[in-house]
Amino acid sequence: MISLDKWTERLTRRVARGTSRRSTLAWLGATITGAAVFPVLPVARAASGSPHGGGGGHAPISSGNPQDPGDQASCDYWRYCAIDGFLCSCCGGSVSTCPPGTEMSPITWVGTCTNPADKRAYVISYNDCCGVSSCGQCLCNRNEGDRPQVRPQSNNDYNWCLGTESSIYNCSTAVIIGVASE
Amino acid sequence: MISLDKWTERLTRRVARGTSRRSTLAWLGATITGAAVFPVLPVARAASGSPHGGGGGHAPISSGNPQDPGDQASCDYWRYCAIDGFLCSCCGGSVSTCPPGTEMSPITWVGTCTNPADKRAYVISYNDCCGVSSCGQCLCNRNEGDRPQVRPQSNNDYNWCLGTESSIYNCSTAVIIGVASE
Amino acid sequence: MKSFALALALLTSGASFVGAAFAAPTATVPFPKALAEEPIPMVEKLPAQWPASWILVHDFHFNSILDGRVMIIDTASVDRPVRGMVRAAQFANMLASSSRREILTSETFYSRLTQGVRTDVVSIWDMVTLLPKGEIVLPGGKRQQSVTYPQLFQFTNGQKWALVANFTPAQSVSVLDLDARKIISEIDLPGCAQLYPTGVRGFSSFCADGSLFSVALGPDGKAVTSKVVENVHDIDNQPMFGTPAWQGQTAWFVSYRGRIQGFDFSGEVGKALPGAFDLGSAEGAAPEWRPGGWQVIANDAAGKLYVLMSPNGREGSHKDGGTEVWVADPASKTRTARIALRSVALAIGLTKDAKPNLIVARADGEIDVHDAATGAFLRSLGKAGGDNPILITVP
Amino acid sequence: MKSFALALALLTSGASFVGAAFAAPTATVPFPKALAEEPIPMVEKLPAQWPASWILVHDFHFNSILDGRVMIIDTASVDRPVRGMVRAAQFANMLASSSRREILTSETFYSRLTQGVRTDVVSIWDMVTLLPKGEIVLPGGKRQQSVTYPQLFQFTNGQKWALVANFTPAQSVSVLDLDARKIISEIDLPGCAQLYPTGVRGFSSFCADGSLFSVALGPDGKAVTSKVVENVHDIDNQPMFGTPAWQGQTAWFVSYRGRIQGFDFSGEVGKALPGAFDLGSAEGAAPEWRPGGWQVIANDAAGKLYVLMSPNGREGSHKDGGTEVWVADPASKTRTARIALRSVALAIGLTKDAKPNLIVARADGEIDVHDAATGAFLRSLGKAGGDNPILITVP
Repeated sequence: MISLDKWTERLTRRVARGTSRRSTLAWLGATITGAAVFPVLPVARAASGSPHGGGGGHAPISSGNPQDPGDQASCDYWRYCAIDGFLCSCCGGSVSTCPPGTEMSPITWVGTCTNPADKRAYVISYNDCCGVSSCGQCLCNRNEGDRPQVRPQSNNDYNWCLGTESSIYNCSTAVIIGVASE
Repeated sequence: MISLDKWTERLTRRVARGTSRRSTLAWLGATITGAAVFPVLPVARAASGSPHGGGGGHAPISSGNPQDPGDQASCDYWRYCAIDGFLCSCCGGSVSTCPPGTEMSPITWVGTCTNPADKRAYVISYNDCCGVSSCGQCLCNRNEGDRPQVRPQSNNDYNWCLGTESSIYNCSTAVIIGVASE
Repeated sequence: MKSFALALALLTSGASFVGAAFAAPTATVPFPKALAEEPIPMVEKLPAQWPASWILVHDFHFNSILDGRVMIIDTASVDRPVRGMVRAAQFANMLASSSRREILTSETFYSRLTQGVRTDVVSIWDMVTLLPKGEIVLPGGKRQQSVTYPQLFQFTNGQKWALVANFTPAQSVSVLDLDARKIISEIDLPGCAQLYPTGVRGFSSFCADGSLFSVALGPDGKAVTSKVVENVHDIDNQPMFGTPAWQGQTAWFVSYRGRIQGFDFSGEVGKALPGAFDLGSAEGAAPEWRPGGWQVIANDAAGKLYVLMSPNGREGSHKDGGTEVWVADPASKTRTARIALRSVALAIGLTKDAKPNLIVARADGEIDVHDAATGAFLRSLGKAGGDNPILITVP
Repeated sequence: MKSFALALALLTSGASFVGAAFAAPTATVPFPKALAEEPIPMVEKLPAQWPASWILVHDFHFNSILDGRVMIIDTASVDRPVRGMVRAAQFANMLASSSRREILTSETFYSRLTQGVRTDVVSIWDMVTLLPKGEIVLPGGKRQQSVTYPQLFQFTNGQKWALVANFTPAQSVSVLDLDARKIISEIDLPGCAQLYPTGVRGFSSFCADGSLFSVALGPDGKAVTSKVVENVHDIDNQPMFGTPAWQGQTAWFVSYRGRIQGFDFSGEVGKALPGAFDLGSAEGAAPEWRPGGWQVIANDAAGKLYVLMSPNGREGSHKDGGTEVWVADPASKTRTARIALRSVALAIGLTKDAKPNLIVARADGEIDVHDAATGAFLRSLGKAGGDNPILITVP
């Protein structure tokens, strides 16, 4: 059981690199609230419907790890429960890395998605990749836990290419940064 | 019967407005050669096929004049026998005018298309409209009489937004500037 | 250059007579005179007063967000729906003013398209020529960039001023004097978002703690008074879509669960109107009907409310788009009609004429026009709204 | 900003434990350890030496020409075909050099995206990081803008220099020293177009009178000698596609009517090779088979030629795209095979490995991979080439 303090402290440390104190603090605030406001929801089956985009008929991408199941090129993939944008998995990056030539945004917003394999609620950081124009591949929009812009750290409509050299948006990742509880 | 000299002289006069002497001369050169290199061709029926684009299911636009028949929102329309780009008819302009907010290029290339109603061979000037980004409506590409770039005035691959304040391409017109012969 | 052009002329003037030789004889045709030459150059203008059937549709242009556009559309015209387009670059916002005869776009540019020096600008476009009239540069690179919300860029002070939302994520508001072409003040807005013009000169914003924060501005654009009204927004259980339907200075909001709540922004302090009401339920839903889309609530001149509804309402469905439009009367607090759409839609709007039409921007990019009174489908305008039409503005 | 962030943290840190309370117990699940946290930030790099299966596809991006791109694609990977993208703004051209480990794009920018001050630039990108390494500004706003042709931007002098075609419509060539990051000379080219690197240091161009014009450059980039070879190009009756297939410094061109003509650009003066030959006819055409598409001829490492063919060949069909690829042996001057494609295609290319694959960019934007030897379809890479893939480059 990681205490919240320890966890946010580690986050701060990890993110501090290459980011201003200001955005680190904002990100810290975002992280805590982000983790807080999400009731833990099952990944909606309906999420495969066109309203969320369909990945544009992209061939499936598997993690190869039974504990991380599903197609990382599909809007249905468990980590994408609140993603909004092009999947970096289809753009030269991966579910947790940015494509070459881009810069990963240090500040972002955070969702909580349940892993159907281990039933844990993971805190997912939707870091945007910035400095290259719209990737155009695998557009998805899912909004479980998404709230109005009055709660920035819970809203996926902001362009989270903030604190980066360029605010031009290329694609979105879905990085595991912790477990909501153990 | 208009003599070629008279005709090009009139063109020069008309185009001179708002264009540099340099582009006027170029345009004059282009016009003469343009008119020259085109054998008079029937509008190919096959031109309706997807290779030329289909106007994106746009509702038909009629001139209302039986002597100027056909759908001005369709790549099949007789004046478009060598057009390459978005039809201004679908973009807020018309077959012979640019949409508001754009600037019509003074220098362009010229094709010869046969009017199926009066069987005359008209000299068509494909002036581009410039200064606004791609219109996105009614993309067409027909190439009757199109020749390699070694003959600029007979090639529709150049961005003819030349001599305009901005070279950004919005759409293409198909203006009657004369009759190849009477 | 000159010699080149003349060379070409000489090179081919001979050949041109060969070209002429190909021409068909005209004696046999029924049209004695050839079609007239057409003047060059020729550029269209728009009418000084746009007809009531004209709207503006924001194409977010996901495949090139930095090249977003606003399409100007005549909803009465099937064959010429597109009347022009205006640049709306990089998560831009747009304002249209019939009295100023101007369209304003708040935009962001980079010196190398995607990289280099950032410049934020409010661009001012003439509504007749659609040509740029001027711009106001916004220093600091802080203009808020989001999927376009109308309430990030608003008029106040009788359209003499504009308010621009900033987000770095530090939140603030820049106050612009449009005629002086300059920023006259900036107001910090920690923890609050979206701008609802309030009173004669001011605005309100919703805040993260569920309160409403109202600011009154002085003649110099600086804050004179401000007031917080607590607990007007249950963000967890009844979150409201940020974009309301405006009836004068009354704004009608709808929540993710379909509750209608009015706010009065006519005074110096925004106030929640008593008597929120629910749109209710209906058959044919799994699990339930909820508002869904990007611009889900609109109203007609008579004040009737129209809400875009999804039959698959659940947590997270609020941007999925809707298949019906429900009509409600805020006076009687009752639902008066249901309008079935032809396809999933993301945004709705209503023309302001006496016999209003319901304009529907579909998820597939098509624009449909319905009779607002009967709900009957009238016409499709095809892809006149561009690739991703997400907002409808009726000027 | 600081106070805001901390405020939020305080505001909700209590609530976060409520959030935790929702979490499912983990004692019952088969995975004792949770998935590990992943490092932030993390950005991919490309291998120093790209595999032979990697290509570059130019997405012309018609719906936003000012935002064109080059997609980097692994043709061996079905699940991860896209490896990255590089900016190619406004009728851009692209060069890739394995020896320089650089991608070069010649681009045009405006200070307000569509309007304002124009800047032409050659941008230099690192092939491993895809980050910009530098740029060379091209003054005068004369860089030629066309639907992308490879021969408008070429290397010479052992890839130490680049040649940029200019068109205003005055035609000229700018010679760039890539390491010194500067323009070293400009050569007028009245009446001639497209650049074919010639000899050690120089280029040739085809001219409007059907001749070939060759220029040899000195160490300073200035023209030393030039030579005109007359009547190598029958523009009216056998016009050649401007983009040839390169076998070393031999360029194989195909005409609109399917005649193959080789040119030797290894010496100081470009020369037409004797023995042009026709691809011949075949059944199933109406009216006849002709080359059709944007990049219609390519070759494999063994020197076999591949030509994209349309069954609806006629005047004006040369950009309509093709449904078959015909294979020809320039040595025996015979057609050796016909490969049926799955859909109309606009561009073809071949990987350079021993067992080459035929890469096909379809008019609908899909990228197909065929076995070049058997013609068999191997795999689809979906829309990896973006909206409008029109050129395939095998580095």
